[in-house]
Amino acid sequence: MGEQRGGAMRLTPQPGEVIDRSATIDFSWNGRPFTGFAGDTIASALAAAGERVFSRSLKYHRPRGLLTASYHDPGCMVQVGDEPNVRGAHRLVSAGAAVTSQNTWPSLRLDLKAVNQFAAPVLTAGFYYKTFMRPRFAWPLYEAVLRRFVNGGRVSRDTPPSRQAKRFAHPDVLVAGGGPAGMAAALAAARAGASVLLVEEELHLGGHLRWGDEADLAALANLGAQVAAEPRIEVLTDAVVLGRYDGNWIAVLERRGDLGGAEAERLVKARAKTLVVAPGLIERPYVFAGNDLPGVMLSTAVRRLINLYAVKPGERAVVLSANPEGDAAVADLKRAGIQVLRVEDARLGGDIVMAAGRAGVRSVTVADGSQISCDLLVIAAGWTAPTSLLNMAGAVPAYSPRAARFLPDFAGLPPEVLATGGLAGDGSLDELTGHASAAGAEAARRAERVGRAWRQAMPGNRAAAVPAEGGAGSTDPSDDAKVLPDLPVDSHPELFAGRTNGFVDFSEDVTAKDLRAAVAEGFDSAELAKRFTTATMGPLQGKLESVNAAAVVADAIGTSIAETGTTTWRPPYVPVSLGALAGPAFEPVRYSPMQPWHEAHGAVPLQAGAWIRPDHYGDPAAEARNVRERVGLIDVTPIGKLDLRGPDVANLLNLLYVNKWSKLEIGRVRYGVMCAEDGVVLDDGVTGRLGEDHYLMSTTSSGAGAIWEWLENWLQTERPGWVVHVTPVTTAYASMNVAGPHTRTLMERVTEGVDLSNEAFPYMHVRTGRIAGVDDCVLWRIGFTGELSYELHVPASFGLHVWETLLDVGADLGAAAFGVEAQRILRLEKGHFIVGQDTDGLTKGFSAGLDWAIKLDKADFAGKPELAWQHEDASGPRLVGLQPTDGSVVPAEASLIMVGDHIAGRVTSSRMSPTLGRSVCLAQVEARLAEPGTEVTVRLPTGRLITALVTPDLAHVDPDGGRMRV
Amino acid sequence: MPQFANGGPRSRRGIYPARYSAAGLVRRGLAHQDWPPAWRSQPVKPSYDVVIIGGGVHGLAAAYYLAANHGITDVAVLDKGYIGSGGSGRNTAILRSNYLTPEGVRFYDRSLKLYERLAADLDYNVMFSQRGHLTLAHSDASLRTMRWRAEVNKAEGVNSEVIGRSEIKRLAPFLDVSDEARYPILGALYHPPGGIIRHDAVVWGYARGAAARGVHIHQHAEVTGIEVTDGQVRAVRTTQGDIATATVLNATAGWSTLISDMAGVRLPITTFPLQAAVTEPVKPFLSTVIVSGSLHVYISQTDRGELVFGASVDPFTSYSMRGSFEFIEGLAGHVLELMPALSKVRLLRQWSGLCDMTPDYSPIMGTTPVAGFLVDVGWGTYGFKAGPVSGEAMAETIASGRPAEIITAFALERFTAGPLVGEKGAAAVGH
Amino acid sequence: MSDPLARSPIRPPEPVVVLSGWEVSGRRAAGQLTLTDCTPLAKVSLRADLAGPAASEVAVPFGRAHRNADGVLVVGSGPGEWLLIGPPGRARQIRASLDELVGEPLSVTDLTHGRALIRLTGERAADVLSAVCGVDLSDAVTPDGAAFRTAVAALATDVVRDDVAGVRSYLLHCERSSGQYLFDALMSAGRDLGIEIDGFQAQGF
Amino acid sequence: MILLPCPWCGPRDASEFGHVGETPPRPDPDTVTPAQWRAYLYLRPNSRGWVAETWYHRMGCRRFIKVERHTDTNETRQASQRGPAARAGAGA
Repeated sequence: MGEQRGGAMRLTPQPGEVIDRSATIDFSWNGRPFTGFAGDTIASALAAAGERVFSRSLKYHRPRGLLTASYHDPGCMVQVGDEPNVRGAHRLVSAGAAVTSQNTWPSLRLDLKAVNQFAAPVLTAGFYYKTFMRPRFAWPLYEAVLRRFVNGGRVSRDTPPSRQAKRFAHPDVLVAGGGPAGMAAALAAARAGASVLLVEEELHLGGHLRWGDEADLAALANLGAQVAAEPRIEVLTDAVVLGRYDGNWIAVLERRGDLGGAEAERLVKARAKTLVVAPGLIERPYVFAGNDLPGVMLSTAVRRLINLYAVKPGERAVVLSANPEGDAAVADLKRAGIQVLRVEDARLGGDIVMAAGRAGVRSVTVADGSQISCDLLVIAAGWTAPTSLLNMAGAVPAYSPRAARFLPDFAGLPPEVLATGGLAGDGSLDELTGHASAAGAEAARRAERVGRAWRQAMPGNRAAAVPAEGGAGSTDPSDDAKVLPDLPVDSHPELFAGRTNGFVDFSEDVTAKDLRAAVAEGFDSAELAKRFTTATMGPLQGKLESVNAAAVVADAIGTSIAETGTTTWRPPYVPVSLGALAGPAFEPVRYSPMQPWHEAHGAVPLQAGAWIRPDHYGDPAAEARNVRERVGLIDVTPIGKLDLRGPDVANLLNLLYVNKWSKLEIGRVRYGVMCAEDGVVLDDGVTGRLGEDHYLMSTTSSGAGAIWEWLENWLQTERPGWVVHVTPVTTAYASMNVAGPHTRTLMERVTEGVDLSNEAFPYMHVRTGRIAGVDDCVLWRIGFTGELSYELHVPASFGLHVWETLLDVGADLGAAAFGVEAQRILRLEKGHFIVGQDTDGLTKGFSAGLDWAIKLDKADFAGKPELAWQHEDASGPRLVGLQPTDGSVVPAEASLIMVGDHIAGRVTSSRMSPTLGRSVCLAQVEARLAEPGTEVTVRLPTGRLITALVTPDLAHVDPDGGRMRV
Repeated sequence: MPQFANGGPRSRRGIYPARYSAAGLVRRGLAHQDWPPAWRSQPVKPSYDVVIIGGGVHGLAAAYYLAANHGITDVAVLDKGYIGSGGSGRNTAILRSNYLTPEGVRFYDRSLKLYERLAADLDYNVMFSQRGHLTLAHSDASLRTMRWRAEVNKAEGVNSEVIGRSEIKRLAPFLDVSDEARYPILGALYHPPGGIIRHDAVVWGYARGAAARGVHIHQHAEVTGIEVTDGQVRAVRTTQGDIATATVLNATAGWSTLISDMAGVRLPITTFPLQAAVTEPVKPFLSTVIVSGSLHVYISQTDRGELVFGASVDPFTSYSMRGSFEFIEGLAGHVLELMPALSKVRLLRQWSGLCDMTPDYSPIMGTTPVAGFLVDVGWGTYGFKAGPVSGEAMAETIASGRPAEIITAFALERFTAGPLVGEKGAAAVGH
Repeated sequence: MSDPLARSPIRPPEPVVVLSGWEVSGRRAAGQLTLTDCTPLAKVSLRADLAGPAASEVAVPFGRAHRNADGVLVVGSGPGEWLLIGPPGRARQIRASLDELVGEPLSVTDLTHGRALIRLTGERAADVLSAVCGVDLSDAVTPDGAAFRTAVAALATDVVRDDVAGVRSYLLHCERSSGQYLFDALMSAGRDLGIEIDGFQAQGF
Repeated sequence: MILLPCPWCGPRDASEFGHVGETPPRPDPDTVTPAQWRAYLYLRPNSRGWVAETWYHRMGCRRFIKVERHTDTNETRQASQRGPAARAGAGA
């Protein structure tokens, strides 16, 4: 046969071929130009051009060619552009693709590391555990060499970020596998009224029918037409079920074989009411010397190449056949004009002893000892059941010696999972599709029951406002579940490892001999042998090699495959790109209404949880000074705000704050601290009483969400009798703190309906009124900064208007914005602690200096017992003010307080005070060091030791608080 | 204090069935001669001086040091599966000692020191790769915690320092240290002695060393009951027969409360799955261990080229080890937050282990109200790091009858008498 | 001192016009799949005993939404929790009508400025939403008039199926400061389907 | 993603909920001993098998609900009796 268009090995058109001969595609392979047809995979295009070697193996760098000619082919993992580890026998050729081989040095053809094969006797499994350890300091050098042998592609720092959208689906029935059984199951389910998602791993529906004979192709055409005509079926081809997770949560990966990388992959997450598992079977290799040589192929590989891609796999073939599929391969070979020199029929004792050759098969030794020279050895030794999804559903398949493969444990399957097709048994096409139709119909029936129960549980569909005791009824679909008939199981010769030593795991270069040696060393179980030899740990995850490995291990131990079992199938079923897995980043971000102003005025952003806040506008020290000397505005919108209403609010406040709340008058605000049940400081803030049964509570910004839940938790579970409505209003108000000596002057210019005089509106009081023309504003007179200040809570939509107005009318007073950093400085000067910075996960109330607040005479409050005991034994550290003797030194936060070698505390907050012109700190110290005037030693990060004095107050500036009461 | 049979420590030389070496590899390789078993399985004896429940790194190390340091060799190690089938074979094999509290730092530093000489001690290459460990800080708060840890570490003589972006970029060029990141990297705690190790090798090395000294290792022997009378342990019931003993060490993870319940000892532990995943191999590009507490992810690249990813425990308690899809979704998202260029790398396999979480993120070690029933439990997500020192300390505790000094902070009593261990002080995940 | 101007957390694309005191976009979409910032609509929350007198007065169960005589959309947004949505500027009126309810302690809170409100409309609206929302959006499970709170793009969001003239439409109601985030997430989820921004029209409600 | 049968909202993805777990009753703070109180803070049954536990439907109805879950398989079912669920304990 002469040179064919589309490659030397290209055959004349085949009835089932999937290539489009009218469209050629140019790409490069290791820098050389190649041409394929549309529909060609990278491997089929290269094979058509006569290429036989696609990669080098991990340890011995042996040449490797096509073995399965499918996605799972270990022989042709290639690099495409910046994408590593591309499945060359699945990925379609694309115009201009730069395809290169991996793990070759310096080149695929001449690979110097191939010398390793001669060291094979030494490089036995686990050899590295036994050497490279002396001298100890030499290991890093050895390690560097080992890392060179990594068998994988390259990543590039230039790869652009790529995160693909995902979608949720809610099919009644999800069918995993689009072969004849999967198609039949989908049709039956849809005709029973179910919505069906039909997922097929290959590029086309049809499974093995695609490379079958005329009858197969006719059956495929028929099934395909029916599926296409069924509106309730959504078909996903080149898509694969990655896993079946708890709750029948099915992850599906959609691929687009013509594209590369993450761009080509999207996730569908399906809450399937029932799952039908119909993946068919994977053809299993056979272990013998030379079984990894290019030219040794499985029967399905040969049939794919000939029938789908019209590629001639070789010229002169020897075949080992143990099943009808092997016999069919022989027919295909003959039809393709390939000489079949010998068919070894395993059913009649035929066998392959070994294959020989260098860059590919040159000769094969068969059972009778005769040696046949050939360039193609076709293996049809049996099948592996891809039971991954069944294992994930909790059913452990059992080995059947008769079938020479594992079969599903139908009884162990949960009712929402069914299995059919070749995975479930053998039989004629009609028997298989018949079983599948029954499975599909049953799946639809069970799905209908589940769906009905779920719909009935929806509140909109419930009669009563309050769910009945026990809520909606059972969603267990197993009630009167029909049991499916069994499929026949044909007997099949048990062919795993032959009489010579060959590769069990092609990706990991693990031989039968390695496994036997592992067992001899004591690694006498499937899992231990796997871990020791790394068999089944490569990119195929055992799909080709696990059963052969189990067989070899069982033989070495002297037990049976059934007893040994295989290693666990772990998800995902096929590798999935991180880009597809990640999907778009859903990380909510929160902005205050004044954000546009902040951005326009050069605010340096600070991330505080989900909030983006202004850290400062250029000079935090100046911002702080402006507050002390004139008037400043800070955006404090993130402060948590909870609207509390109901007759029991006061009770709730008494229960959750450590201090007393029963006597808070209307129009007053009070500072409060909450502790958890273990006595540890949880949160703090002020709460104001706006009306008889109406309060507004503020929390820390970071604590807003947690405190809301904390309140609900107590109300719903501990005090269900109380009537309190908690409405989160954190962002209903734009909050701003106006602070500084000129504050009142400024506020008087914009406030209507509130007398701002100190007498009418004293410190720690609350009023509501109209600010800058905006009604329903809440004014709190409090002083976190230690200055005269009002905290304004303005209906959020008008926040920007009020903010700009204040700065506008206050310009002559020096009104200027200040950021979080300036506020940190101001509050530190004032000695106000920050929960989570000056306190930590172990700081109980008294350690935070809350002796004045904690009222142990209250009947009950959260954390009371722990605080009572802490009060008794005076345990735990103390929070103190600290003043370095040398005021020019600002100890880094977390600098340690040392007593000799003993750590006796740490600096929790530290800044240079613009007001005092010296450093000011807060610190947690052991109680014995807490006395005012105590001199302590602080160890700076540099190791330098300095001294500091414990101050009489936490406050460094205006300890008596005169400035904020004016 | 219990009495133990068998003589004092024996010299390590001569005990091993076969010394491992390159020369040995060549000799046996060319002679096509198998290595002798690293351990042998024997029938379960009716009684042992010490019964250790759990054939992971903790249990096997305890057995090894009982024999090697104290000459106590009438010891049985029981595992319901194969050795190393629990947390020891499921963790991400990261080692570090940069903890927050002095007691924690001292403890893990001792473990690291033992790990450094383990290959030589055990004549087994455990492939400890001290490639450095980076804990990233994405907020002022976590940066403050990193400084806190660094200061405590330095005070305890452990190499640990807060570094800035340029240094981070130099150590891990694939990291996105720009301001554009959703969670910008503000700095990191750099811990040069940290690294990764071959976890299975540690298990096998200890098993081989213990077996060589006479310890019996019983795999697939599940404990079904513990007999306690008059507040003293008498026997352990297993699927391979009953064992009379006066000393039992609970060195399990995942099932530690179930085992302790058998002895009538309640533990302040809840069990959570901890999941991990590995990618297909790619050529080496990452030489340090990367941890982000805020993003709950840690990343390292093995000598096989695989990226190993870990995270914090699952959001709810469970004994299920089937794993969840949302875990790998979130994981991938966080990995790409840190290293956006990895979007085309494919995740190959995910798995889970079980973690016993305590209220203060610290283990529970030592004696219990039941005489002869000792615990080495509550290891959360950091048990593997502590394997050697825990084995050493529990062996000393068993041999002397008194809790070893280095574990006194981890006593069970702290949950009733207080105080808790300060690791809770900054309850950020860090692995 | 300038007159107060109300602003939505979602920045309006040009052209920007002022409508009943709100800064909104005057943009008009040409296509059939649209996203509209409806934040200017009045939003009032009612909290009461889920089986008390107020509940029977309001007469909309948790999980359902329906328009009352004055054209106010009453949403059963939670157990003992209702959300009332009306035309811009009607908040006081709605509050007044609720304050009339007596016989038990109530919370009536004007959340007009505290929440963002977005409308997603089009035959393929469900395809957009199903990219960011895990709830089954089929007619069998969430028909027109269904109301549910769930995670939309990882954000707690009240979703109301509120078809417009027979065309599938969803109202999405979230806490104000995340409004821009939710809007952007829906825009990117709909990009492949050709989603367009349509400006707010008061009479459109 | 397991599915939790929320008695208020119907079945929902577990990611919408916060797990609170098995919750012991809160002792009387005035008569409690340290041992009893710390048992309430720290000791949980950590049961294996079907457990009745509390979840908070954070993204939905915002109720603390009771659900039964099998801690080996993560199967879930409606709790035999609806709340009030017991409290979360320290820190929530």
